[in-house]
Amino acid sequence: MKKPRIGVFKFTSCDGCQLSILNMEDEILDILSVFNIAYFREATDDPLRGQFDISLVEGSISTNWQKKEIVDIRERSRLIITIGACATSGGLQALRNWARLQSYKKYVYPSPDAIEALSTSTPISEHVHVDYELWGCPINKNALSETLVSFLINKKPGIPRYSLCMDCKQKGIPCILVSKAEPCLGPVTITGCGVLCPSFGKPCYGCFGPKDDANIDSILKIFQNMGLTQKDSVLLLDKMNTYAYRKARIDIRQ
Amino acid sequence: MDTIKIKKTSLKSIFDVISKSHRIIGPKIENDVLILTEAGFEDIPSGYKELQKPGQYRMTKDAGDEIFSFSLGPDSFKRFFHPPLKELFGFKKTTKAISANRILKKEMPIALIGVRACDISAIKLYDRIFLEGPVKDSIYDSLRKDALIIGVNCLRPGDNCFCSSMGAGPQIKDNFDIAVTELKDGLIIETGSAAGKKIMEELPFEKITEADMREKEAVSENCKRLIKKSVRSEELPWLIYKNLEHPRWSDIARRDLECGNCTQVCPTCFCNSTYDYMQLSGVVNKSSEISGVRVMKWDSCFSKNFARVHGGNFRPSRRARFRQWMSHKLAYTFEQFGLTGCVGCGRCITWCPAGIDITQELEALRKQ
Amino acid sequence: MNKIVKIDYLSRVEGEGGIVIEIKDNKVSKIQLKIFEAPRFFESFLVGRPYQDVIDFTARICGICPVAYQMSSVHAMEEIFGITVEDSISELRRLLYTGEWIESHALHIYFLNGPDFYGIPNAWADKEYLELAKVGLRLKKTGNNILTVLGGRPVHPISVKVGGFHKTPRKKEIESLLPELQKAYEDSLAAIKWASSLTFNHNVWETEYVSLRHDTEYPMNRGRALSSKGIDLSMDKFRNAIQEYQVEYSTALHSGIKRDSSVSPYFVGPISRVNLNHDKLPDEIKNSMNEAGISLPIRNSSMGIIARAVELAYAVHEAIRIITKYEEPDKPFVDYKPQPGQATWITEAPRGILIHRYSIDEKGKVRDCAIIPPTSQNLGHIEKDIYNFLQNNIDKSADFLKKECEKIIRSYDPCISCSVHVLLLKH
Amino acid sequence: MYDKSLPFEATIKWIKKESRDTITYSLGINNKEIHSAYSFRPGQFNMLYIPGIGESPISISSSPSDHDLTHTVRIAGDVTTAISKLNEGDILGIRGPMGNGWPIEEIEDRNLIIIAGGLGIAPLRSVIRHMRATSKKSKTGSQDSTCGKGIILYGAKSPKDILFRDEFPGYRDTFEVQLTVDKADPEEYWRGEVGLITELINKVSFNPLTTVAFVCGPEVMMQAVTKELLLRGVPGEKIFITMERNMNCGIGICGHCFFGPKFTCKDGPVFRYTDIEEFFSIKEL
Ligand SMILES: Cc1cc2nc3c(=O)[nH]c(=O)nc-3n(C[C@H](O)[C@H](O)[C@H](O)COP(=O)(O)OP(=O)(O)OC[C@H]3O[C@@H](n4cnc5c(N)ncnc54)[C@H](O)[C@@H]3O)c2cc1C
Ligand code: SF4
Ligand code: SF4
Ligand code: SF4
Repeated sequence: MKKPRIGVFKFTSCDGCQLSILNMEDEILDILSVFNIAYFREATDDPLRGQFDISLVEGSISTNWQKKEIVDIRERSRLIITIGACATSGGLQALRNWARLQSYKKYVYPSPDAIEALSTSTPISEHVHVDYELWGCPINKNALSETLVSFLINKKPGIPRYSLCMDCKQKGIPCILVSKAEPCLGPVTITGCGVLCPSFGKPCYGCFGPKDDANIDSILKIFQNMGLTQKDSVLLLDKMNTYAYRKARIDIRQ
Repeated sequence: MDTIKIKKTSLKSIFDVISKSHRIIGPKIENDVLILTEAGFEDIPSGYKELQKPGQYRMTKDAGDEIFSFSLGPDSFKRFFHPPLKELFGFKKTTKAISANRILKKEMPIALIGVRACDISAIKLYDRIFLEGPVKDSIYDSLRKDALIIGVNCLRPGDNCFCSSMGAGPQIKDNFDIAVTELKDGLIIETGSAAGKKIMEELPFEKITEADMREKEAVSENCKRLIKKSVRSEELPWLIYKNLEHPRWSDIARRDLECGNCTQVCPTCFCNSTYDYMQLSGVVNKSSEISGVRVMKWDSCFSKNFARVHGGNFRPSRRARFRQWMSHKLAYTFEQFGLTGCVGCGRCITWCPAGIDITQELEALRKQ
Repeated sequence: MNKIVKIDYLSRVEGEGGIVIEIKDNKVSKIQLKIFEAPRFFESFLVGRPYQDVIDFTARICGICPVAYQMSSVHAMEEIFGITVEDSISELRRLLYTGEWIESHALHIYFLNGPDFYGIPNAWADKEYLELAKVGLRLKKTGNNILTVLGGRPVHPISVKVGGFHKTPRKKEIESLLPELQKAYEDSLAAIKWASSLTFNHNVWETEYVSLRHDTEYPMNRGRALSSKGIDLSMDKFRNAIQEYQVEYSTALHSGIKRDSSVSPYFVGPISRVNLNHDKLPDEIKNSMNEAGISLPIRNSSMGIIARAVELAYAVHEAIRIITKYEEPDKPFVDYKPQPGQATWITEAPRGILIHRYSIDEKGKVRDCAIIPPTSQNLGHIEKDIYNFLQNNIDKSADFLKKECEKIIRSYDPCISCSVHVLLLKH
Repeated sequence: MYDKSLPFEATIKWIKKESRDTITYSLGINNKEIHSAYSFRPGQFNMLYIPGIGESPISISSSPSDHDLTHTVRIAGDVTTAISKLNEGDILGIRGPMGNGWPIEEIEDRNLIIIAGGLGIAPLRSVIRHMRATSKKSKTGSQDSTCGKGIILYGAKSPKDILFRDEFPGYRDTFEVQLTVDKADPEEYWRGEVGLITELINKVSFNPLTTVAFVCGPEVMMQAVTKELLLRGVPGEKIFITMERNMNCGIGICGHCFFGPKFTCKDGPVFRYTDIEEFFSIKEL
């Protein structure tokens, strides 16, 4: 049987999610034995050629040429799986969506006109059909492994979409929101990271994005009851998944 | 039932006796929260007390030299009898055979120390669910069978407790091996099983007086008087059945985060999901052979996909999911198992980040 | 003779870039190192954010060296607030950094740069090389495991906090890393030997090496900025001694050292660090270097892989040292009060010095900031390196030149995603 | 007894394609002891298991008196698709039987009316075949078979979607059979009815007061049918319907299949209408 071809693509991002593939030290040889990694700039010289069974896409769309390129990738791919917050929800750089681009450019570059960038950073799914999304900044390698296993045996990946709190409680981690009144995004965030922050005594800052039906308005109210200003409580959501949390907030109002 | 009295200082000997045959799980403070874990006598957070409000929990130390001054943290026995993640069986499939092997680990049985009346009621329900259903859950059985339940009668209620309304406390009535009541100058030890009696026989006891027995009864009476919250349980389950379309459900849905915290801390919530877990190495070794494990993981009726079937979802709205939870607690369980599905421990109130209070929501259902 | 050498997409580097070279009449007329990594405007959206966000945000500039960003930013904040952390905390931070150095260097040595010396497109293309790659995986994993124990995960670890850590590891937990570190140490000494046995192009020219230098230790989180041409400045002053300039063909800013009226490129990274700090390496590693015939200073800029192997061994050695004498600190962090102010801090990222400067207002929010990643400091240097190489090989075929230029670039382990996030020039 | 929480092996003996997306599998239980201990009632189901993918509840479509143990599966999602890829001789996992099954004892001397929509015929086929088998027996035994002639009303999307189509002529000896389709295929000769199954109810004659009805199909269809039956005067106590819910454990310990206070898996899937009447109309329960 021919090995399924995998392509790894990058748009606007930090490369951390691609690196998470190379960080699967225990699995990478297994992956290579069943898949053909046919395109992966960060690790191999193989040129872009042909069709892909799975395209793993990192990064958000933030320039004009990327808009064209993602369409090309879609045409070459049986499945597009986005990896990470950038590709799945626009990433940290989506903060520009709520700012004035020109002032952003000016701030960073002395000759801003030479910089080509859209005023928005958007998830891949705003541009082409996406078959499956892996959340996280960065993605969790177990989730990627589950996704690849699922592809091989033909099922939907079994990745839960409920809140981080569920796993937080199951692991027996004391709730920092309730017991310390620190603003934790756990209740509106999908599980998947392994409950990292709360297990370090740190409130979740939402790097896995909103869970199903996340009740954003309610959590903001809770934060405000704890003494945060309206503005500061919204800042808590405006991080790596700012686009997705804001979208969830609109969705729930309907 | 036998009753003796021991010195407060002899409590340690209960630990010593039990630890010969059991792994002791007891209360301990970690990160300012009361948890249940492998613990020793010295871990008992004597003198500590929790301040609890809807969505709030603070540990304080102001209860003098009482041993069992504290009440309940987020953990309950369920973590130990029905673990959050359990391996049901390992599977292997080749073209011509399927095998499913369950390995019951032979570990030292556990002894739960400091179980309160509400949780003891919940254990009773769990036994019905997992042992007396159409199929006995052999994993639950293996963890539960030789476990010891060392109960403690509450000195004072937690701020969110309403066990008395649910008929689940504060006094321990049955389903225990040993029940401890803390008096001013000693501990009353009652036995509720042969195993409990055997332990008692090894304790250095003192004479018990009429006054001690009166004081013992007064402990629970006093505790009951201090309980702040209540529900009209005599109206259950009908209050729920009559109000399945009450507008209050939509109002709750606006506040409800659906994080599932309430279901995870609830000692009676048992919902779970089962799935096959495989690593890449379980698929790739020999192309026609696959292997992995089938696991059961705690889930919750708050998960959006919980009632999903192919082609639809029976509970797509948050309103419906919250209603499902509360109805199951306060109505359905009576019919399903003949026992209350809510033991009034108040954990769901404390650990709900949104501070949703089941007693108040129930009260709101009474009003049109 | 006229030639155009064009590499549309560089592979086996982090981020997206290419290069265009024009040769006219046997003279190099144009070198365009193209960075088309889309800009992310980090500095802009940091402005107005609470200072706590800076650590988590800047980490997202680079998935390969997030710890470097966390280290530069956390130290800058602590400098502003006047916080000194306990020794045990600084040691743990150093340990965290070794994790990143190990991971990043192993990745570069075995996966990005290594295949160049075997003429293969990737680390798994060749059965024999695959055995080396397996060593690389093992080493990478060790580095990642350090990061995971200390920070929860290798990419964007979550434990660093102003004043210390959110949580420090138990002694038992951290000691569990020792066996694999011992193995890694053996592997890394072998790596020094292997790396120095490779064949290199002769890329030697008079340049200026820049790194941190500290009195008592091989530089990571503290010290002064030193150069092989006599610069010895505090972090803050060094920041003012360099100047960035934008070139019209690139989204990245280049930087150089200001001297009189000219700005000249300088070189940061493992070669510079080894050259300026080899006296701080443990004797065992010095011996291994001698045995492998490494002569100091390393003047051939293609020999980055050797310097990385040396540092790989050093990082493993250092990790073992820190873990062995680790005592759990009483408190994972010190208490502090945020104060307005500004500071520059420099730490040694795997690829070289990473400069952060912040100014914080009364509300604890970022007033402005500047970040100068190592790769953008090296860009000018890379171009000059290529220029020199081409001048010496001008008669070779375009194909050959293309391959070799790619190799030169790769030997810097450039991080192009980082390089787009560059500084604010004072308004 | 064997442990119903562990799947056991079953070998596919034969496969029959019933329609575009529905396939019948005959399964043989491999383990001898389980094989002889295994017995079921019409209307019960098994959890079919494909290791690595998961389990699905699938009704037993054969009757206890049949030689073969069959399941009729419609390809829906992951598990059912995986089942559809299996061949004769392949092995799958099975747990069961689960659920209460149809209350055969309620039929006694009553008229039985079977109303099925789509795939709902699968668990009812078990009843049909059971009734035929027992009535045949009683015919040879004593002369006065107490069973009156039953009625089968069956609706499908189109003639092509009618399952077990070749079997219905045979059933006419014990049952009056009426088939209907939502839409007739122009290419195919179709003699049966076209229209909703509720309309069929009015076209057959039976004494509602002495009737017992077994209904299975999509939930909307069952809602409509029950309403119609009640209108006709069939007592609610004698209407039995099946509920479909997500099923995970099949043995009453996972909480997925609640329908109000009922566990669909162990209290159902067959319910007496009056037992669940109060919940039947509540949305999203
Ligand atoms: C009592 C009962 C009897 C049934 N009898 C039959 C039958 O005879 N023939 C037939 O083809 N179908 C029957 N079904 C429906 C069948 O179970 C679903 O179509 C099937 O589970 C879909 O699984 P899937 O993995 O293919 O779909 P997916 O959508 O991939 O579902 C994944 C998982 O979700 C759960 N699930 C999804 N849909 C359902 C559902 N409708 N009911 C219960 N769990 C579900 C299962 O655990 C399943 O493994 C019956 C359902 C019930 C409740
Ligand atoms: S999601 Fe996070 S880790 Fe992944 S590429 Fe984007 S910034 Fe990097
Ligand atoms: S700490 Fe955060 S994630 Fe954990 S239970 Fe509390 S709110 Fe949820
Ligand atoms: S706890 Fe939240 S912020 Fe932290 S790693 Fe997990 S998802 Fe990300």
